[in-house]
Amino acid sequence: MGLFEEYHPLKGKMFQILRPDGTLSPDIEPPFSDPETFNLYKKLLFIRLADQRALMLQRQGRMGTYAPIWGQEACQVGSVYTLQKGDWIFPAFRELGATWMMGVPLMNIFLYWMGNEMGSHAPEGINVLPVSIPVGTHPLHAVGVGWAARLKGEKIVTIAYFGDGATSKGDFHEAMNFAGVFRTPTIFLCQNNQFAISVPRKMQTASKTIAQKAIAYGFDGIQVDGNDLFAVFVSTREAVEKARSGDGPTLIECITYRFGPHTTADDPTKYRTEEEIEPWRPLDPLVRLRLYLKGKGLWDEDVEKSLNEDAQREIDQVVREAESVPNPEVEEIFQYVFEQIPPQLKEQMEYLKESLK
Amino acid sequence: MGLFEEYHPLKGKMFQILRPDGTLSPDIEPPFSDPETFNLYKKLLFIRLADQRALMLQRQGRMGTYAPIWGQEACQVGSVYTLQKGDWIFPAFRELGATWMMGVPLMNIFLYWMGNEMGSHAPEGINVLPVSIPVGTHPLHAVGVGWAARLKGEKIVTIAYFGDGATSKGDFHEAMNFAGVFRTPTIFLCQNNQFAISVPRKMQTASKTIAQKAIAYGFDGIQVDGNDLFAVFVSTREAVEKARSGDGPTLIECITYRFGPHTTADDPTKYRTEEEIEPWRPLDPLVRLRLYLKGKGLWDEDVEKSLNEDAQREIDQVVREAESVPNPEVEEIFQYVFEQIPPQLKEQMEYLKESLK
Amino acid sequence: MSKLNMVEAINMALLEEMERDNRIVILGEDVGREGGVFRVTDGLQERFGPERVIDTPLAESGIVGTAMGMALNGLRPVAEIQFDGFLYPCLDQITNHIGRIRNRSRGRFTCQMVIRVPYGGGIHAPEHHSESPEAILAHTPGIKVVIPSTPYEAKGLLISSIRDPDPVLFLEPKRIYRAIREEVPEGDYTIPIGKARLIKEGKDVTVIAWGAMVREVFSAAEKLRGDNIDVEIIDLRTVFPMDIETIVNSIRKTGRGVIVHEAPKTCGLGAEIIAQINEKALLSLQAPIERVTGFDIPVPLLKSEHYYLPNPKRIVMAVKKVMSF
Amino acid sequence: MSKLNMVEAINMALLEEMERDNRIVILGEDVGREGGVFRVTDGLQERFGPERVIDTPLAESGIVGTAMGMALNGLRPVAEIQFDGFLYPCLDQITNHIGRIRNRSRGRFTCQMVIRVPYGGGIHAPEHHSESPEAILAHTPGIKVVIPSTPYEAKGLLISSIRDPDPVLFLEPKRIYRAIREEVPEGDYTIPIGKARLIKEGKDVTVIAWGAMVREVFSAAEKLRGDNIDVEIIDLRTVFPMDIETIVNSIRKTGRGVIVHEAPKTCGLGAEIIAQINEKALLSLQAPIERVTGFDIPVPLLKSEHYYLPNPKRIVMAVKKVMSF
Ligand SMILES: Cc1ncc(C[n+]2csc(CCOP(=O)(O)OP(=O)(O)O)c2C)c(N)n1
Ligand SMILES: Cc1ncc(C[n+]2csc(CCOP(=O)(O)OP(=O)(O)O)c2C)c(N)n1
Ligand SMILES: [Mg+2]
Ligand SMILES: [Mg+2]
Repeated sequence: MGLFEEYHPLKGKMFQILRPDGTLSPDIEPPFSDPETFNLYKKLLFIRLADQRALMLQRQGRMGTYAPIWGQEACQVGSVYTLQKGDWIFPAFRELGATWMMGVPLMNIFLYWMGNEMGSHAPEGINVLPVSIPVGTHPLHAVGVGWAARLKGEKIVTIAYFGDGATSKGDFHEAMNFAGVFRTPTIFLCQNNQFAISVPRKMQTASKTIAQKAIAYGFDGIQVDGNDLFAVFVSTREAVEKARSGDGPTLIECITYRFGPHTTADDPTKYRTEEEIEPWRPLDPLVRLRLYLKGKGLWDEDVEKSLNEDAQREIDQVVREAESVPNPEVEEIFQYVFEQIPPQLKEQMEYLKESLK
Repeated sequence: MGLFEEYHPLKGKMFQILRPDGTLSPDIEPPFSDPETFNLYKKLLFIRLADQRALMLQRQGRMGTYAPIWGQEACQVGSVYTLQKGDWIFPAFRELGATWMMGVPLMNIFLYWMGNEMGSHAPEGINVLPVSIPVGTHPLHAVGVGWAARLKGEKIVTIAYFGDGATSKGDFHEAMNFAGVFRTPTIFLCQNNQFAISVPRKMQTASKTIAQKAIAYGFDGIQVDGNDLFAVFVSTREAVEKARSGDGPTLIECITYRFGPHTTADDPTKYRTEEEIEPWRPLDPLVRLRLYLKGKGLWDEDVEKSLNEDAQREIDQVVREAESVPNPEVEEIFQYVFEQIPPQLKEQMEYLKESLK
Repeated sequence: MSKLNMVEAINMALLEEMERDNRIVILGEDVGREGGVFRVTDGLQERFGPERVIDTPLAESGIVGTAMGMALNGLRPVAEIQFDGFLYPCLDQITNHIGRIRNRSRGRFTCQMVIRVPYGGGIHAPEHHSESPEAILAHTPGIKVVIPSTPYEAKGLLISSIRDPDPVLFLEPKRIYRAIREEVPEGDYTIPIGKARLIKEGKDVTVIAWGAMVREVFSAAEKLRGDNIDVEIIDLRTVFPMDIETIVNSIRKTGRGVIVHEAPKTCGLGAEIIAQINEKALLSLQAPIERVTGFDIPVPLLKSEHYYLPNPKRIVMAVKKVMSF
Repeated sequence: MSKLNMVEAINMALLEEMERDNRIVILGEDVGREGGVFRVTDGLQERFGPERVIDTPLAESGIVGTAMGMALNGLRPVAEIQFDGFLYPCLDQITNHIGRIRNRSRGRFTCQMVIRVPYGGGIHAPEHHSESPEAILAHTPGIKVVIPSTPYEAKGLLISSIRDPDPVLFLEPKRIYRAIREEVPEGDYTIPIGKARLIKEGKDVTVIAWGAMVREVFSAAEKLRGDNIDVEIIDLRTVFPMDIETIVNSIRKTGRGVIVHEAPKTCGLGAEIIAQINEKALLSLQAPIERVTGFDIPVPLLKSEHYYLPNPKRIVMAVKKVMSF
């Protein structure tokens, strides 16, 4: 029995490998060697620290509104780690981790959140779309890119990242349905972080799981522990292999929790209490992986401290670079709307330049 | 075990009472007495003849584009027959039968298709919305009306009629999701007539049934034989009772077949062969009910002839009336846009009147 | 009487109207428990309960489409779309149903509802949080479009909108949600829909604006006073139906005009105002009407947003241009 | 060279381009097996197979949203929206993504695609089948909007649109799909996007139209010749970017103008054209520019449609009005 059959959404089981106490579920091998696991832990940590830094920069007025990923690191690292060169991802707005894992420099990511569109220009060859603010709209693009790949005979896969709230949108439905009909190599990766701003998961939809929504479109869905790096990786790998071999899309519901505010503009005390958060704390993806690595003798406070220092140094450097990028010239806002600036726009640009004198 | 449990969509069973040969499924009682059945047959027949007449009038240039319901009569009669005064229906554009069953005069219906908006003014107290052309958009209104009823403490139900194609639309998804979350007293009645214009059902979605789409929203779905008046009635009655007692929405997939063209503007030979249609002919809802009534000694060719003549006479009269309605005055197109005509519109109206002199 | 900002004034209007009329319900994303991302509906769920102040799933077409259904069945929904950029998913329901159901049914079904939308730029927000869709809405038959420019105005116009028998799009200039405080009386008062407000008389040039731009015009007028240019300021208030009379009367008097809006220039509301002036007061014109507007580009992110937004400097330039024509 | 109608000309353009460039795919409702409800894509699925001429599920946002994805990955999709009234569900994808992805990514991702839409009234169709959304599209940054008025024009403009590096909305005046036949050469030719067509020179008055209205203007001009009024006719061809130069030059010459469009008057494209003339040629105007347009109401059903649509009689009236001002 394949993974998706074993964890058919109506069976009510969540796929988990690494248990909260840092031990493994019985009869399941970890997908990574110890050095590889350690290496991935480093990435989780780096992402967490970069995320914290972004929050701090925002608080200091050095960055615009920012959407922190605190708690969702494993969803992003575990899923992107299954990809190959040439694959594509389609982030929503809470995907610093996934974006960076794909190879977009942190400097780009920070630049974007500082309010400079140039940050969204991913390096050539790295197929990461810019942040997509309108909730639930970008999975269609992931389907379209995957579909084009099929038509061209490219063996790539696409992952669309979105939240529990996004599943309520009409565009999510249309994307899922097209993916099912045209068997596109698309992974719908839902980070169910229990909230859409203030609206809790259970008020978002009456379906017991988000995974079972896949049944409406005739393809596989699975609920996995999104704070378990191993489970996210293994289930995504399965979906990616399936997609790459032409067997169509998969919906993966990662159960996770947003520890931080929705964005830096949000005050979560308006809609949730500390007590509600408490049970989630021990499920923290980093905590859990630390326990696992500690059990292997690969982690202790000293290791953590030195990883921390390395990461902070790297992040310091990125912040310096991002902050030294000069503000955009006025031409820039006109220059990329079309391949060539049409006469009206040119006129408007000239007028604006004049007015700035 | 309740009906919806017994026919859970993933069990792959279609609910049927009246078999194609006119006999009943074992162990199921017919829901109607013989006189009642006969009476309902009369309604099916009247609808079929009215539908044919509309087609003919269109061919003669006496009516605009028309969407025939030929083959779908049982879906509409069986479902509306479960309703009470105060309930609402939300037709798409292929619901002459449901609309008339609710008590909207055929004269209104013909007037509308002749291109006069006044036909869409249902009599007071009859809660039938006008034809809704944009596919899949009106189930939201059915949900909203039902939701308002809940909030007001009214015990009414709403039925939204739509096709297999409509299930692909984002608005269908949003309607289903809202209905699930707010447990609105809404029946989603899908007439799966195997086509959305030229696109066959199997290309519309990869899910095996449409009924199973309900799983994505946490409420019941059921697939029923839409050409079986009894099955449509019984399943809708179940859903209506459930809705009326506050237990939320149901999706009913009626398996049926559109024997006619999509609309009078359509040429179905472009996309389907006679051979494809053939197997559906014996499943015709009228044919089947005739066999049943014949078995009871209630139907023969003479009965049919006389029913036919009565109906045609009534329809003749309706056509005469509809055709004697004078064409709308110019004011009419401005008068109903707002409760009071705003100055701009008044100016435009005066100008138009001037130009018509 | 207390000095309120616009958020508080709108909140007061909602609260008072909901007490007066129990058919009114509020629905939208985060409007309940959270009290709205701008706190416009703060406290209302506590007061009226979750059946009248409803947190919905994240689906804008669903919000306005079900709200229309509620209106069909006699409720008076006030739907909130969280930000202007998320109005686009509703345009189908608004254009094809909400604005048409009265006409389609020849008056049998009507749709008394309000859609509130915080709109416009200037808050350093992410993409899609700074849009000005008023011209698109004005081009859409069957809906009214109202835009307040101060707290007092907001309360009176919202009450009128809620009581209006037709669907009203109520666009709230989020940039000045908290920027202006003024006296806002408790209790009932209405401001008629379809009437512009002549804020300041002046003899030299008419400047027309709405929403957050009115304040920019004020600053510009201050500056222009130093140059001895006497500006007449009109706050349009209602985008549709437009108060053409007030505009034309003013232009007949001053002979010169400037229109200020944040939306892209091409096919913005400014064009319609000019067309109306062309039609009704061409011979009064001493100079071409100037438009000070956003550009035909997406509103830039925060580092470049200042390039985009009309500001007093550009308004002064335009006024001087029409004065020296 | 054969005489073709517009349906055949568009079909020919699609066929030739698809042969030339195998990145082009067609997708939409009923475009494949059925060949389109207007037969515009007739025979193309037979020729190119169901992977290049694709029948999609019934979901307009899905069609344009996945088409955008295809374009991101190097295909050149030509999406069809079956009727104008069903463009509204796509406006979110068009406004918030398709028109923005180049700008948002500072050129890293682009979106070379065409969205074809049969548009406009006059075919006695049901509700939502007679809409003219060009002004809304012109107000939307990042997209081009093209409208042909004859078969020859349709072929050349569609080829240009398909080859254009930016997203193009291609609105096809369905009313004249089969009403005009003219010589349409086989093989490659393009008509530049952004250039209007001066169809007929005249000295008295400029009449500007596009799509199906061009033919109405012709009839009117015929009639006006009898009154010794010499009409200059401009076919706008591209709604955005608009060829303001051609318009302004003509108005400078004639001093009078009439604009004709089917869309509702308020905030229609006519307003923008007037605003441009106001800005660039006010002093040349001998009379207010007149607009002959649809009204601010839903397009009526067939019994009343004739009230709505601009016709030669109304155009003649308007021309006479500007001539006698
Ligand atoms: C279409 C749309 N509507 C509303 C918003 C405002 N908004 C931003 S994020 C958000 C909640 C999203 O919830 P979810 O999809 O669960 O993602 P999460 O924020 O939890 O990562 C909302 C309502 C938006 N960006 N887009
Ligand atoms: C939003 C929208 N897109 C396209 C159309 C054109 N159209 C009219 S009916 C139809 C097919 C509808 O199929 P289905 O929902 O199965 O209903 P049926 O016609 O079979 O009753 C299409 C594509 C439309 N009316 N609305
Ligand atoms: Mg969430
Ligand atoms: Mg169908």
